[in-house]
Amino acid sequence: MNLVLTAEQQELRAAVRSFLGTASPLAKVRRDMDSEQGYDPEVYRRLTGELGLAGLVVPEDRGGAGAGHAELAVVLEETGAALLPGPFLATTFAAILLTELGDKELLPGVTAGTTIATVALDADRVLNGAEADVILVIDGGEVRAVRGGDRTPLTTLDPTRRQARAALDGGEVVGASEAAVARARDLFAVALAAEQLGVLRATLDAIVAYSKIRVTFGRPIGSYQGVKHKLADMHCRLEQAESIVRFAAWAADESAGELPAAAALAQAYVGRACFETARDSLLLHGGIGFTWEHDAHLYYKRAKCDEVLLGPTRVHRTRLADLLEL
Amino acid sequence: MNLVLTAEQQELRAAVRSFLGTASPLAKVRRDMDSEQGYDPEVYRRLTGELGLAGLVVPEDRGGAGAGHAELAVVLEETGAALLPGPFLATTFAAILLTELGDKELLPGVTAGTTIATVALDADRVLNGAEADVILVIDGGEVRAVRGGDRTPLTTLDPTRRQARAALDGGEVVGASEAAVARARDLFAVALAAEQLGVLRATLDAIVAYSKIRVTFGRPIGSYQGVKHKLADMHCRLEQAESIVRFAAWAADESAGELPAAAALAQAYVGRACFETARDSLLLHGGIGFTWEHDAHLYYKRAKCDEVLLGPTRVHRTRLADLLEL
Amino acid sequence: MEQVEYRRRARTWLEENAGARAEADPGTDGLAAARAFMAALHDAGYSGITWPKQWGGQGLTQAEERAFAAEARDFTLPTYVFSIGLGMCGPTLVDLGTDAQRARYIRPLLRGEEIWCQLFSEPGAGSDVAALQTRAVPADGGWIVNGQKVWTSVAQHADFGLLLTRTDVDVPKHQGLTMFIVDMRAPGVTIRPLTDMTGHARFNEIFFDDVQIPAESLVGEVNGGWKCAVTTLLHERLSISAEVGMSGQKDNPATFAALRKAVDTSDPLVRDQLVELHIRSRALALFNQRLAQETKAGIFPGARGSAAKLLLAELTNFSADLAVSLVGPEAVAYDDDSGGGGLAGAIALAPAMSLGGGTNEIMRNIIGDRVLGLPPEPRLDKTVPFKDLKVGTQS
Amino acid sequence: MEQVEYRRRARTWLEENAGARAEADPGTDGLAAARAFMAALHDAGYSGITWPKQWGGQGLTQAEERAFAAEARDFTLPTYVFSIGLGMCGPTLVDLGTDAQRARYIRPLLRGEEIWCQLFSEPGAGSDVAALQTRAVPADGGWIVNGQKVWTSVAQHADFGLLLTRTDVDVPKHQGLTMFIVDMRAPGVTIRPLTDMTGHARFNEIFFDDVQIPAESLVGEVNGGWKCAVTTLLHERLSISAEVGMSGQKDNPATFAALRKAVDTSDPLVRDQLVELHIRSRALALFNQRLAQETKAGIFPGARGSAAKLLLAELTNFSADLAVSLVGPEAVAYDDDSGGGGLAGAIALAPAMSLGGGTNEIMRNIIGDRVLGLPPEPRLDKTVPFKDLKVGTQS
Repeated sequence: MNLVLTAEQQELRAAVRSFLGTASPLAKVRRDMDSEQGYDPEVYRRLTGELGLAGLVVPEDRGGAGAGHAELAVVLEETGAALLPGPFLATTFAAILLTELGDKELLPGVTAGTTIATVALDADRVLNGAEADVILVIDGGEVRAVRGGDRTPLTTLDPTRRQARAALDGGEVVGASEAAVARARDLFAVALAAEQLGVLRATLDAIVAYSKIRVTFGRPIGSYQGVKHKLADMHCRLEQAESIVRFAAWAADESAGELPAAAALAQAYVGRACFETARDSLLLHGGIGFTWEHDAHLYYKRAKCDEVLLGPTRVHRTRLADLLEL
Repeated sequence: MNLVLTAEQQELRAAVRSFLGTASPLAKVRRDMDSEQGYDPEVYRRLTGELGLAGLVVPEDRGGAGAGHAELAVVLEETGAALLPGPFLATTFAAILLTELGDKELLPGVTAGTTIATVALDADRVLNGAEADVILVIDGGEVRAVRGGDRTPLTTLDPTRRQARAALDGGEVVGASEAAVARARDLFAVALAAEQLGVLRATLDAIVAYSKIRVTFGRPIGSYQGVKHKLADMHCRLEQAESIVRFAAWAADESAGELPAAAALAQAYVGRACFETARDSLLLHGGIGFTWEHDAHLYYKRAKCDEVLLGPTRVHRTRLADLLEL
Repeated sequence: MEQVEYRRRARTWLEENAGARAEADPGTDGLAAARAFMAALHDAGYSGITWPKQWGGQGLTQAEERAFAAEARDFTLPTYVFSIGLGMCGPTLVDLGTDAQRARYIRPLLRGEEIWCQLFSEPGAGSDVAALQTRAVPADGGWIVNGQKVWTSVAQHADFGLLLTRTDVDVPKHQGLTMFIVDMRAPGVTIRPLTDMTGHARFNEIFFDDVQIPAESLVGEVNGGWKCAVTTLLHERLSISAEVGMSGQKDNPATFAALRKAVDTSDPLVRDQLVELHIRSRALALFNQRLAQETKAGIFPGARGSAAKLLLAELTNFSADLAVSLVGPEAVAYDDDSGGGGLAGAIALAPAMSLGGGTNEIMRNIIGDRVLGLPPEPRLDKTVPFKDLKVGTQS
Repeated sequence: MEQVEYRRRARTWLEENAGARAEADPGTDGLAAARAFMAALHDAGYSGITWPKQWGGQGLTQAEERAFAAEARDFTLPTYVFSIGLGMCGPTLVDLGTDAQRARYIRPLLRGEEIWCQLFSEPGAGSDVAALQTRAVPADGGWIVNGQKVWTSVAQHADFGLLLTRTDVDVPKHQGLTMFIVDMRAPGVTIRPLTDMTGHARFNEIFFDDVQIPAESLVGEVNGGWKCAVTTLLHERLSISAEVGMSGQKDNPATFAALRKAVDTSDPLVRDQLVELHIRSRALALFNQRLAQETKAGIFPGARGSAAKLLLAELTNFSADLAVSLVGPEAVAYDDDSGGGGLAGAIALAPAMSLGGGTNEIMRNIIGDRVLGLPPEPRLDKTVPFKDLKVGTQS
C-alpha cells in the first residue's frame, strides 16, 4: 500500500497548482461563475489540451495519459482547492466510465477536450448538464450517450458548479457491463473524495492564515485556545482524510478487491470532514466570513453540494456496512 | 407546565442536601461501598424513616407522603449528586410500581423503610438484588413479589451500587395491569433521569471548582479557553438536562398523555449528557482524576451504569420515534 | 388582576391593528404602512411602555411591557425597521442623553417618524468593539468624523445613528471613545449595502468622510463613550434575549415539523436523525421556556441567556446541515420556479446565528466568566495606549 | 540490501528467543526471565543498537534500529520493566552524562541487570513539569532532597531513577532545576503504589525524606536541569510515537473486530454505530500507516505525531463508550467467574490514553503551535521568580 506521494506525483501537484494559480485564481473564479457559461472554456481547453488532464486515467491507446487514480486524486485535490468552475469533474466522471466500458468512440474527443461529457447520476440533476455535449446515461449495466435534447438549468447552492435537468431518452449505446458500471461508481466516489480533500485543505489553510493576522483583544485569534484547539482538531481531520484518499486511490490502481469498501469509506469520512471543516473555517472567520465578498462561503457551499452529490453520507455508510457484512 | 422549583421544593432540596452532606459525605460513601453490605443501613433507615423519602410519591392512605414526581425528582437529584450507596433508587422503583398497581400490602413496609424492595428490570441483573427483601418481577402486565431464593452478587463497574442475579420464580401476585406497568416504566425513566441530573451537576460543579484553583503555566486552568469553553458547553448541557427533567416530572404529575414521550426524551438526552459531562469532568481534572483516591471515577462509573440501566440510549430513541409516529 | 385586564385590552388592540409583516426592507409603501402602525401603537399607549411619560413614553412598569410582549408574540408586527431605535438607541438616550436630546428625539422615535441605526462595529472591531478606529476630532466647536462602520441594519432607511468613535489614541482603548448622534443624511455619509453569503443585502457598510457633527450631538462625556456603549449593548442583549427561542419557526424548512413530512422515515437511519433533531429542539425549547418562567417569577436569567443564544446558534447550524443531508441532492440543485431552494437558503443562512450578536467563542467566554465564575484570561490590551495596540487584521 | 539480511537474522533470533509476555508487574520469576531475555538480547547485539559501542551499545544506525523494531512488532517481548531506562534514562545519560556515569550505568541497563525509573511529575506539576517543587539543597559536598513525585512506572523494581529537582527558587521556574541520578534503595526514599481508577496499581508515588545524593550523581549542570529534562522528554516522545497505533489490539474487547461478533447487527442503529467505529478506526490506522511510510521515506513526522496521539486517545474513549452502549447492562454488571468484565475494564481504562503522555489539551496546543505555526499564548510564568509563582492547587 502506498500512502505517500512519489516525487513524480509531487511534481504533478506543483504543475497543476501553478497552472491554476495563474489561470484560475479565486478572483477569476468569481468572474467566471457569474458569466453566462459559468466557467472559462479557455481554461478548460488548456487544462485538457496543454496539461492533458481530462484523459489522465484514459489508456494511451485511446488518447489518454495512462496514469493512475493516485495521479487523478492529486489533480482533483488541486482543482478542488482552487474551486475550479466548469465541467472538469463531470468530464472526469465520463472519462472514467467510458474507460471502464472500453469505449473507443467518445474517449478521444473527451480526452482532447473537444467533447464535454458528463454522467447523469440522477434523472433530475445532471452535473454541468447544460454545458455538456454528451450526457452518459446509466440504465442498469447499459450506458447510452445522449446528445442534444432539452436541458433546463437549475439553481444551485454552489455558484461555482452548475447542474441541469435534461431529457435522457434515446442516444446510442456506448457499452454494457454491470461490473464496469459498478467499478466506475466506486471510482467516482474516490475522485470526488479527492476534490473534497482539496476543499478541506484549502479551508483549513485559509483559517490558519487568517488566525495568524486577525487580532482581537490585543492578540492574534490563533493564540486563543478557543481557536487553536478547533484548528488542531481540523488538522486531525485533514490528516485522516488525506490518508483515506491516498488509500482509496491506491486501491483503485492496485487492489480492485479493496476498492468498493475504500470508496465507501472515502465518501463516508471525507464528505463530512470536508463540510465540517469548511463550516468551522467560515465560522471562525467571524463576520467577514458571512459576506459574499469573502471566499469562505464558496467553499462552504461547494463542500455541502459535494457531500450529497453521490448521495448523502448514510448511503455510503450503509454500503460500507453491507461490504463489511455487518 | 411548571419548570421552576417552588419554594417548598427548594426547601425539600435544602433539607435532603443538608442531611446527605452530614450523613453520607463522599468519604463515608467510600467506606460504605467497601463494606460487606455495600451501604449503611442506618442512613437508609433515617432517609426512609426520619425523612420519609421512600414513600414520597406513595398516597397518604398507604402510608406515603402523597407528594409528586416533581418532588421525587428533587430528592433523586440530591441522592445522585451525593452518590448515595444502597437500595434507595431500587426501593423508589418498587414504590412507584406498587403505587401504580394500587398495592396495599407491601407499600406500608416499603414506605416505613422496614421492607427493602426492588424491581427486576432484567432477569440476570437485579438492582440491589442481594440486599432486597422483596423483588418485584414483571411478567407482561402481572407483577409478582418474590422473597428469598437464590441471589448471586455480580461484579459492577459502579462500586457504589450493587446488582445481583436472582431466582425470579414463584412469589405471590401483587397486581396486574399492563397500563400501570407501562406507566411505572415511564416513571422509572423520569426518576433515573433525575438521579442522572444530580450526577451531571455534581461533576460539573467539581471541575468548575477545581478549574479555579488548579494552576498550570502560572494561571488557573479555568482561565484557558481550552478548559473554559468545554465547561461552558457542559453548562449548556446541564441547563437543557434540568429543563427536560423538570418537564418530565411535571408531565408525570400533571399530564399523563405527555409522560411517555417526556420519559423517553429524558432518558435519550439526560443519560448521554450525564455520562459525557462526567467523562469530560474526569478528563479535565488531569492525572489526579485517574486516581482511585479522587472521586471523579466514581461519578464516571455511576454515570455509565445509569446510562444503560433501563437499556442503552438507542432503546429510548427508538421508543421516542415510535411515540412521535415517525 | 389589573394585568389580566391590561393583557386583554392589548390583545384586542393587536387583533384590530396588527397584520402587516415585518420585513428587513419593506419598500416605500411598506414603510409608510409601518410608520402608520407605529403612530397608532403610540396613540394606543403601547410604544415605549416603560419609557418616561415626560419624553413620550407611557411611564408604566416592566410588568406591563412583558404583558404586552407576551400578547404580541402571537402577531407579526411591521416594527423591524424601528427595532434598533426602540431596542438600543432610544433606551440609551433615555438613560444618558441630555434633556434637549430626549425632547428632540424620543417622541418621533416612538411614533415611527424617525428611524435609527447603531454604528459601533467596524471591519477591525467586531467582538472587540473597543478596538474601533473611526476617528472624531474637534473642529469649529463641533467634531469631524472619518472612518468606516459595518454590519449596520436598517441604515438605508435611517434618519439618525448612534455612533461610537475614537477621540483619543494616547490612552488605553476603552478610555478614548466618544458617542455621538449622527444625522445619516449629513454630507460625507455614504451608505452601501453589504451583500452577505445568502446573496441578500441585510446589512450596510457606512463610510464617514469628513462628516461634521455639532457639539450638541455628543452623548455622555467626551472619552466616556465606552460607558455609553456598555449601556447600549446591555439594552441590545436584553432585547435579543427577549427574542431568543420565541421567534416563529413557521417558515423554516429545516425544523423537525417540516422535515418529518419531507423525508422517508421508513429508513431507520433517517428516523434516528429526525429523533436527534427532535431531542435537541425540545431540549432548547424547554430551556427557553424555563428561562421565561424564571423571568416571570422574578429570577433574571442574566448571562445564562448566552447559553440559550449559543445553543440556538448550534441548533440552527445542526438542523440546516441535517436537513440537506436528509433530503439529499435535490436540496442543493433545484428549480427556482417550482418553489425549491428553501433548504439551500437555510444552509446558507445558518452561520448568521453564530456570528450575529456575539460569536460562539464570545458566548462561551461569557458563560465561563459570568455564569460559572471562572478566572478571566490575562488581558494585554487594557493598559497599552491605543496607538501602540495591534487591532484588526495585520500581517 | 544488507538491511534485508539484518532483518532476516533479527527475525530468526526473535523467533528463537521471544515468547514471554510483557507485564507491568512481572513478579519474581517473571523478572528473572525478563532479565535473562535482556542479557541474551544484548549478547545477540540487539540491545542499544544505536548506542555507542564504547559504553555497551552496538554503534549501528537508525536504519538497523528501525529494522529490528519492525521485526519485533510481531512479537511480545518481556521488556516492559526496562522500557523507561531504554527509552528515556539511558539515552539521556548517553547524551548528557559524564564518562564515569556512562561507564557505570549504561551496560547494566542494556543487559537488564539494573532497572531505571523517571522522576519528573509531581502532584502540582504534570503537564507543567517545570513547576515542580521537590527541593535539592547542597550539603556535605553532595545534596539533600525532599519532596514528592508521582506517576512513576516500574519504581517498585527500580534500582535507579532520573530525578528532576528544584535547586533555586529565586529565578524563573525553568532556570532553577537540576537533574540527578538517585539510588532508589537510598534511605529516605519511600515507594508507595498508586491505585488508579481501574483498581490496579500501575504507577507509584515516591516520597523523598532527607535523601542524600552524592555530588557525582549530578547530571548536566547545576540549575541546567531543564535542558536535561527536555532531552529526556524528547526521547520519551520518540519512544511513545514509535509505539502509537502499533500496539496489538488483540485483547481489547472494544474494537470493531470484537464488537461485530458480540452484538446484534440486525438492528440498523447498532449496525450504523459499528460502521462509525469502523470508519474512525480505519481513518486513524491509515493515518498511522502513512506516518510510518513517511518516516521510512525519511520524512520525520515531528509534532504531527501529536495528532496521532490525540486521535488515539479520542478513539479509545469513543470505542469503550460505544461498546458499553452497544452491549448494554451486561457490560457493567457481570459474573467475574464467567469471564465478564472486559468492557467494564475497557471503559475504566479509557481515560488513561487521554491523560498519559500529555492531555488532549496539551496535544492540541502542540498541534496548533508546532504543526500549524499559530502564535503562542502569552506566558506569565516564564519571567517571575519561582518563589513568587502560583503552582499546583491553590484556593
